[in-house]
Amino acid sequence: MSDALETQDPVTMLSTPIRLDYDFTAGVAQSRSLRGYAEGRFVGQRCPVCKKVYVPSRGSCPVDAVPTKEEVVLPNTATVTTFCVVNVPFAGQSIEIPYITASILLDGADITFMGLIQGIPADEVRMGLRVEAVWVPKEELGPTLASVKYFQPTGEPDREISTFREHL
Amino acid sequence: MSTAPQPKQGTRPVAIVSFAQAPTQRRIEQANEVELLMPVISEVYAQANMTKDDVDFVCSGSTDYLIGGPFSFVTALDAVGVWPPKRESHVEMDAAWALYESWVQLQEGDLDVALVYGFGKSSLGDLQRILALQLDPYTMAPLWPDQVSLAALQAQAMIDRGLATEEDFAGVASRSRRDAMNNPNAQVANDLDVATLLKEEYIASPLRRHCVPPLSDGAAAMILVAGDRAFDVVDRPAWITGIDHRIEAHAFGVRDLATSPSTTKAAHMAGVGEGDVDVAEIHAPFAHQEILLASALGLSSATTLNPSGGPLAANPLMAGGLIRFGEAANRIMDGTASRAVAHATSGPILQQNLVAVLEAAS
Amino acid sequence: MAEPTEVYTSTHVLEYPYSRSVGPVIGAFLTGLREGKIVGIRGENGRVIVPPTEYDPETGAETSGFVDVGPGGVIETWAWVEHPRDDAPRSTPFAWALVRLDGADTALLHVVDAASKDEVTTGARVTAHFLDEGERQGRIQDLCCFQLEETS
Amino acid sequence: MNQRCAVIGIGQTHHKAKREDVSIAGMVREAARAALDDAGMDYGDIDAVVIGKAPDMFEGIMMPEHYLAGALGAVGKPMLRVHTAGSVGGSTAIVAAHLVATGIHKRVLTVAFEKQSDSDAMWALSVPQPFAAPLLAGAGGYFAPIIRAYINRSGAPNDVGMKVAVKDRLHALKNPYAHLQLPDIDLKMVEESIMLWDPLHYLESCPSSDGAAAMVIAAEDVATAQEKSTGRSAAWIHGMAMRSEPTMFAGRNQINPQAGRDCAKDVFAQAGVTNPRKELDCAEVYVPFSWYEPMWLENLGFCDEGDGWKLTDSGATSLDGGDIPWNCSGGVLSSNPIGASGMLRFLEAALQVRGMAGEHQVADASKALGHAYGGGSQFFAMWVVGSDRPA
Repeated sequence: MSDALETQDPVTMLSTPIRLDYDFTAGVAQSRSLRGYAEGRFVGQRCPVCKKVYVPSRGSCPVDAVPTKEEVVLPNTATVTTFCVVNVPFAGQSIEIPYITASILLDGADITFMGLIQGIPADEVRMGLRVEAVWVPKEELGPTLASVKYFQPTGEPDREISTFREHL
Repeated sequence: MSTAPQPKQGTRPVAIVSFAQAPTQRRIEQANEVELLMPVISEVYAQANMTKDDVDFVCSGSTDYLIGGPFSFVTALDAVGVWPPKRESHVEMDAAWALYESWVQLQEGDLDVALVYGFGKSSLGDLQRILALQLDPYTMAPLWPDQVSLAALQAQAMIDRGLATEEDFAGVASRSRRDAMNNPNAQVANDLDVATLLKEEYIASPLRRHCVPPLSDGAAAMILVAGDRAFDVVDRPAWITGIDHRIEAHAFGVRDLATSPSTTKAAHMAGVGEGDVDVAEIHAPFAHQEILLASALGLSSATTLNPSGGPLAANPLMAGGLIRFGEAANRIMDGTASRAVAHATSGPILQQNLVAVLEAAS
Repeated sequence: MAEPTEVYTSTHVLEYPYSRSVGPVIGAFLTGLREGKIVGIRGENGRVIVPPTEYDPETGAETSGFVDVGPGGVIETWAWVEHPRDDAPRSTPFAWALVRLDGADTALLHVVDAASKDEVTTGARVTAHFLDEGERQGRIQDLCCFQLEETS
Repeated sequence: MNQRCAVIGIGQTHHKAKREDVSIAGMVREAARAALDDAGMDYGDIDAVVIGKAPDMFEGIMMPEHYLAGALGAVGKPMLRVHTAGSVGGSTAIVAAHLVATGIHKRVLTVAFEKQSDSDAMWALSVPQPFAAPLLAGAGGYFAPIIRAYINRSGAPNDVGMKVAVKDRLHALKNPYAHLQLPDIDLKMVEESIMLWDPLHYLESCPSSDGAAAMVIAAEDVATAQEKSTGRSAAWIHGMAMRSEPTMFAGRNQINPQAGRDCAKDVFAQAGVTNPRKELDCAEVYVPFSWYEPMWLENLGFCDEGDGWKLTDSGATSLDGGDIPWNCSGGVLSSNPIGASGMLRFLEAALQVRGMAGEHQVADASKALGHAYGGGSQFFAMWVVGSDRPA
């Protein structure tokens, strides 16, 4: 028999750090879309079947499962369709809490994406708020949505919620 | 008028009616997962003269660790267009098991058509390191054993048992690569004899470079149809007349590595030995495993093994097993075989094995 | 429509410091290693399983009764690595091996230290070689390798 | 379903923030062993094993079914591993049940687990991916804006979510397996907890748990025989359904997803349920954030669109006097071993109709819904179980 269990200080935990290195590729279609960010503009893609404009786009229409090759340059202006005040610290966070993340519907786009709202007190952010993108300085632009620093209010009147009910 | 043969398992005959795969490459940089899958899925629809609206059930096989992020199967769904909402499922296994889950679903009788697909890119990460994470996390994975060395343990056990020689391994590789010259989707195709191959150096003895599968990026898709409707799609559907899968113990030191009891059991359940086998597509990533598996499957020398070139010619992880089913089905559909065996494996050194018999209607 | 001049690629690191609770059975094995010995457990039919698990690996039945095994054993199968990978347990040529320790009924995956491939054979006797006491932490690496026994 | 089948064995672990006393296999076996004991069976009686869990990165084991094959007595048997994001526990049970309903197997063991304390759940889910949008807010940050839109659209008072949070934690006090045990829980406690993702307070969010769930699903003849030999009744499966839709597309209704509505319609049609609020005795529904109770009440057809919050507000979903108690076990808000959370919903529904739910039993429950969802509210799995054999 073994006396392994009779020790005063049995091993109960095991540390097994794991590191894996990857070399990603964005693929052709997504790279086209990402290049827009590197150039400081939003480039959406239109589905040839349903005609909806996707931004950001991974290169396909999720409904029709076809490549979205037609590019559409979209403006910097957008509407906040809904939002959340984030007050939770988590790993990898780069912004001071609390902050506002919002569903951003670019003018001319048919889907929203999450964006950061600044330049307005948290308790004044509202559904329907009109905002515009503020990009990082030109020398910091890259092929990533992180090229958009944040969105700030334009001062235009809010959009009626009923006009964007289809878009959260 | 042909009638669908009665399957050994289940009650409803199910057939493979179309199959497509992306030409396998070492690194497909031009396409993300969705771009890799979209043309393949379009092609299986085109072959079957169907659209996504004809599909009643969708099932895929993939693993998050190849891409290094959670939920890779979720974004891949953009290549399928599951709208209006569909019955859909995913196995974190080779897509051959997605085929199995689809076959089970089709037994229910209230749905007739399933789309199965799998995808995997080995080029994004260090595959040897990634696959070490399949091992027992307490006593094996911390040593980071690579899968070539683990496979070599099995090959050595075969040699010690007198079941095969290094010349035999080279023979499998030589034949596979020569056959691959007729396969436009293969990645490694050449005409090198055994003597030439035996001059290569060992990666982990007794395995030389030619005994080891290439690193591959790839994807494959397939359509299954239940019942006589399959005859409306294709003249010679590849009927799944028997299918079964089994798993073995995980610890290598518990198993007899020179045998594959899970394959033998699955083959028995699938009825492999109940008739002549014209063609077998065997998911043997390492050369010695073809010899081991052909024996475990109970195949005779009359069976043509891996006419596609097999995994030694192209080995996209998570799609590789499904491709064996597709290649075997193609031999039925094109009339060169009337009874074929398809085999898929999952896990370290053949831990889990799936076997099916595919037949043409008589 | 302009085709892109480039496809964007990017490196990506997936890294977590996993910290695993091991439970009483694997815990006993790791505790044993820290003390410079190897512990197995009895499974169904009394056979001794190494490394020990809470279950008989072939039937799922509960296991019970720790047993000291080794430090000697026999190579059941092996694979010589002439050019070790960066993450291999040894930086010089070595063999991976399944070693059945004296008193055990199953084999353990580990490495065999040898000067050359010619020295390693199936059936060869080996002995466990541990890190020095102060370096052992209760992990599989505490058993740093197996060494071939001198043959007379 | 081609053949009748039933749940005859149920097991789960005590769910905790960190199970420091077991290995992963040890933890999973606790649930499996309990389910087998309940069924009057051993590993050797089982024909096949179906296992599910959420992303492999939680534990850092790729395709852990291989490592767990021996632990679950699967050697020599078929073993399947399902992964459908948060709905996986439900999907896994359904895949297992199909193996029996189609007559392929007679006795299937199905298991789901998560031991996320081995890593850190938040980390494993928030791996920043190259080229993806920068991650701003975690899981709550994804769902909170949708909840805000629901509140706006339905005109619900702001405290409905907090009422769900209190109700489910009161239920959890009656369930010894539940992770969160908050004897002093009340509206004030929820309101005073930190507002993590406005409009969601800390106590309106699910915890992160280690835990496992298991069931034995058997064919009719086996179930009948085991009912006799164990003296414990079976939970008969009256319907099961799965539906998926894409994560993001133009015009997607994220508040009331079509896939959820279609899935509910399908499962209720199979079970012959035309009015779920009236005809079901209780429901175990995947509610990881409080407001998903009123949202799913509408999505699943327990009431008209816009009225879900009224049911919650009126106490209809409470075990204490409600006519359609939801999440009597305490729900996901009280225990959340992610990969197992969906199976726990399915399992708790079965416990109820077997009359084995102990202190959180609904009197004379004879028909119940088990529900799971995952991804961006896009994957749905549901079953209806009953104490009677289906027609």
